Amino acid sequence: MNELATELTRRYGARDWRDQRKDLSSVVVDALRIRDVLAWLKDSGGYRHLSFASAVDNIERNAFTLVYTLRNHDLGHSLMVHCDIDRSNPTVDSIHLLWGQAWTYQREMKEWFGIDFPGSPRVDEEFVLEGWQGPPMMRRDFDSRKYSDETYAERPGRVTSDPATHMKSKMYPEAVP
Amino acid sequence: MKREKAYIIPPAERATPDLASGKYLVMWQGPQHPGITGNMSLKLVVEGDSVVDCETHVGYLHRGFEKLMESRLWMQNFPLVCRIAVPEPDFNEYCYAAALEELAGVEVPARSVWLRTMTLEMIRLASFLMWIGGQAGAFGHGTIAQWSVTMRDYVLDLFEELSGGRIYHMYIIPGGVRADVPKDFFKHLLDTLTIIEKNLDDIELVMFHNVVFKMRAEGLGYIPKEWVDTYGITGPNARATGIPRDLRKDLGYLAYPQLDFEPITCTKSDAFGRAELRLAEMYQSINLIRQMVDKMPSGAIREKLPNPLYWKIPAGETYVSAECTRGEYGFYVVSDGSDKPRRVVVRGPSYTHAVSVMERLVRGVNIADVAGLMVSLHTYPPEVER
Amino acid sequence: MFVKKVKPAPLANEGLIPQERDLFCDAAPQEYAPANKVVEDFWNWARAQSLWILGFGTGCGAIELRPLMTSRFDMYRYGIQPRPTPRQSSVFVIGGYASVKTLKRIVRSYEQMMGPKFVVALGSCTINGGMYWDSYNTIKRIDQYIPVDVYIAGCMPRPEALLAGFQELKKIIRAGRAEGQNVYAKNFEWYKENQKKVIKDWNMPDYNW
Amino acid sequence: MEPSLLARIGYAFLSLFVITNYGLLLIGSMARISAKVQGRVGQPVYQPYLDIIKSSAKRNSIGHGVMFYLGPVFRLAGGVGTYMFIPAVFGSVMFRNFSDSGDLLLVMYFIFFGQLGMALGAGEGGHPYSALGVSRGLAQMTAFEVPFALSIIAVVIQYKTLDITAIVAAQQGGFLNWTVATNPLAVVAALIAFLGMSMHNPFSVVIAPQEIPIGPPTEYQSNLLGMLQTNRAIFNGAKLVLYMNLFFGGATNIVVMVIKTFLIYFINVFVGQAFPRLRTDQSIRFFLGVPTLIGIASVIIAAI
Repeated sequence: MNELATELTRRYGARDWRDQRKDLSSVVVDALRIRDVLAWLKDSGGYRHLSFASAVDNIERNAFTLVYTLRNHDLGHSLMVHCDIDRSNPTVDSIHLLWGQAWTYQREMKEWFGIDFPGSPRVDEEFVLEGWQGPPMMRRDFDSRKYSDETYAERPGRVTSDPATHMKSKMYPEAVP
Repeated sequence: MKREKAYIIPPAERATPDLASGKYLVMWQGPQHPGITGNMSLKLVVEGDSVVDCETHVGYLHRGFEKLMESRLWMQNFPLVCRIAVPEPDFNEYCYAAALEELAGVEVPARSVWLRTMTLEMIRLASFLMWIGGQAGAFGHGTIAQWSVTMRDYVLDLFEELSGGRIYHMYIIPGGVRADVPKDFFKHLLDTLTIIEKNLDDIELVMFHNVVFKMRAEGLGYIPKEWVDTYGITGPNARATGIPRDLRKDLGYLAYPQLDFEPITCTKSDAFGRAELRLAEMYQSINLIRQMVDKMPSGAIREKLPNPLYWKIPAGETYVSAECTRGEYGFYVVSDGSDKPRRVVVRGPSYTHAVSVMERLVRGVNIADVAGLMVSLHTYPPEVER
Repeated sequence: MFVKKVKPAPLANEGLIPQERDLFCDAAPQEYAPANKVVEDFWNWARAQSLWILGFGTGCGAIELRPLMTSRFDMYRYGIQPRPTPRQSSVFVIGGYASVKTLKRIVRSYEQMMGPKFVVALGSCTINGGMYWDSYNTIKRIDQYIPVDVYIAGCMPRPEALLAGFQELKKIIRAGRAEGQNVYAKNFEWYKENQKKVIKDWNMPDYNW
Repeated sequence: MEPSLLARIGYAFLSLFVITNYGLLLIGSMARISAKVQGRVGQPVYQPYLDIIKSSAKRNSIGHGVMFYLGPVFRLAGGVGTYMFIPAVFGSVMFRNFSDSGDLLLVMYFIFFGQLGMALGAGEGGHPYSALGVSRGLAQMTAFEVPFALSIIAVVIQYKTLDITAIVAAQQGGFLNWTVATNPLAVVAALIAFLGMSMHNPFSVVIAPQEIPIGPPTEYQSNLLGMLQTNRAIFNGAKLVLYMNLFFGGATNIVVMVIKTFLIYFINVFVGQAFPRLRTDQSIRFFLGVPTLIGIASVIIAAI
């Protein structure tokens, strides 16, 4: 694996190579070069299978971390390629020409996070939601419970309690005042 | 890339038919349609009796699991994950539990590993049994469905005996399994396997030696070998093209390295070949379960975990995948060191099969075959939408 | 036959584009008075004995319908059978949680069914949201949007529970208390208001038959 | 002595009533038998009655124009007309219907009249599934017409008459006089066509729930559907009686009629439970293949 790490670093300035398991590693590259990295990994690196592509909302760093998980079935090794993009203006190169299913993931990310992939087919269409008017709901600052309480009528009589205090009161009644 | 671009036709670059010409009919198949798997819909553009273009519409089952998990404790998420893929909850449970154990550095006892493997194989068998009923039903052979779904029910009875749950078992928990096998469980298991094997022989006789089924299934939905990588096809759909790619062998997770089996491949990768391959995998699952019953070690079944209410998992990320009946089932879990997950991504195999591959394969197919093609790809919409 | 002879005001169908509006009906549903006691009892007996389920698996509950209609729990014994088109089916089985996108189809399919029509709601998620109580995409109680006759609690309800629920539905029908169609017609505005509050993009007729 | 016209009309209604109930019970019992094949108990035998009552007891119904309403009416007329000109029981005054005033050609015309009317009505329904089902149904009908017509021609050539009563009369006197013994090829061709005519597997793609739900009757509901169900019973009975008369020596009393028609209808279920369904093009190719050749051979045999 190390020669691949050095190769990636030499070619694309990849950093933070980390071996999670013997068959799983992760690496970070620049968002601008993500498509080149993936294309090289696919055509020359032998990582021809795209397991999934998704994003993580790191709201503290004001960044979306995209993760593309590729698998090299000959080596039996998976590689998670990360890249950080600006949260205020999320735009990444589309990889829908590299993998036939990538456009679906990009559609999903566009709808769930608001990350734009220029040129990706049907990327602006609704994917799983319909008539959604709130913000992209997978962002950390979207409160699902608040939205649900405001939107959907609830049947009276449902109580929701904090598990810790509830179990305390059940198991150690004397401990709870 | 140039070489493989030929196999990737993004929807935008397709030759979209001129709907205004009045030559085509736009027809929705689903969501209210018996010939659709689960709850999704296909927007078909048909000319005469053959499909010209297709758009898949998913999302009717979207519950926002990944969002809900971010607001629940690590252990509170546990009843949630098994609801993602209804016919095979155990793969969700295993992937989630394994990811947690890997992040938290928990070692599970040997017996629980074997019990997990046995559970996964049992649910594989159950799901395949349900699938073969659907495949026969999509071609109008109700008798097979009646038999095989009943056989699946017997497997579900075993699950009920094992875990108390019929559909959602919640048996594989982080740190091991929830309970040890009850008395006489292995005996019941072996008896049921014998019954199912006998029934599978009948099904093979009635279904696979049936000239009408051959006429319908042969040549339907042919997947060339080159698509496997470009479309991310996994599981039986990939093995049917002749590529021996089985995560149980490649990853060697759980107790599979100690078991004796070979990935089953097939040369003709049309609906009929895939059906044959899945039938062979059913026999393989039965064989594996029998092996496991013989080799099942004894000992503890669960590792002591910290108080789940205050269980903080060290920061990190991992991707755990397993070979379910449809292909690579994976969980990508990110922890930021708190008592709640930062992000959980579910990678369902149907994500590829039901959307991209379906849209690509369905063009040129007779309308009457759309349902059969959909089932032969073995798709479950819930894991597309989560 | 009708309860109120006066024709209600035509619906606006604002969701549709103008050239489509006249393609759909603009009349609100009407209440139907039951026939005289003896005839209605006989009809209710027949209705209870032949329940045709609409083949629409709206949620995970659909997974238990398949064992129900196959040879282990054979629901044909009780005169229950699946039917592929809403026009001919009389029972709508809401299989668990309903996301907003599905609710739209549920409402439309329900309105297309011919009365008297009955609704059986499976699972805790149709009763009070179940474990999706804080989800942004699933409704919490289905009876805000369509009238429900029988709830079957559990996640998932077992096939035995489903059979018991259907027997309960039969009791209700025989007693003549399954008047969901009339309830829907009477509180039509209220139901529409609830539906439109949830379904943000209302691009279908206000009442499709 | 010859009964008066009024009496004959009364007899005709009686015999229609009998054949309706018989057809309904036949459908119910066959559903039960196929349930046994599938390892189930199956619906009650009287379930078709309940379904018809339920469908007629619906409170509202949707119309799509005049033709939409006329579709089931034509279908019912086709079924009743088919039955009215066939002698249900040979030699019986009560169950001979109006067989002496109509012949085989009229009966064949009625068999297809119903389906054409249904096609018109279902097309009026405006549902795309109905249109697809209609196109499939008509295509398949034209296909299984060929072997059916050929076998009928063979029978007509053999007995040198178009009068069904005469054909039955010619078959009396033992099994060896039946058409199934004298010209078996015609019977084979006709029975294969019968599978397609009665829309059981493998020729049920017209009303297939999975492939297209559920074909022509997609839009039909409440009392129109009840009419279609009633007609299904009558039409089945009429076709069975026709086959019994043409090929299996007719029946001299009602019990023989019941036994023979039950056995003929059982062939459908027997085949239908063992096969998936064919696509439309495949079934057309099938009907125009071997069955047609068998039919031609039967005609030749009958001619020489």
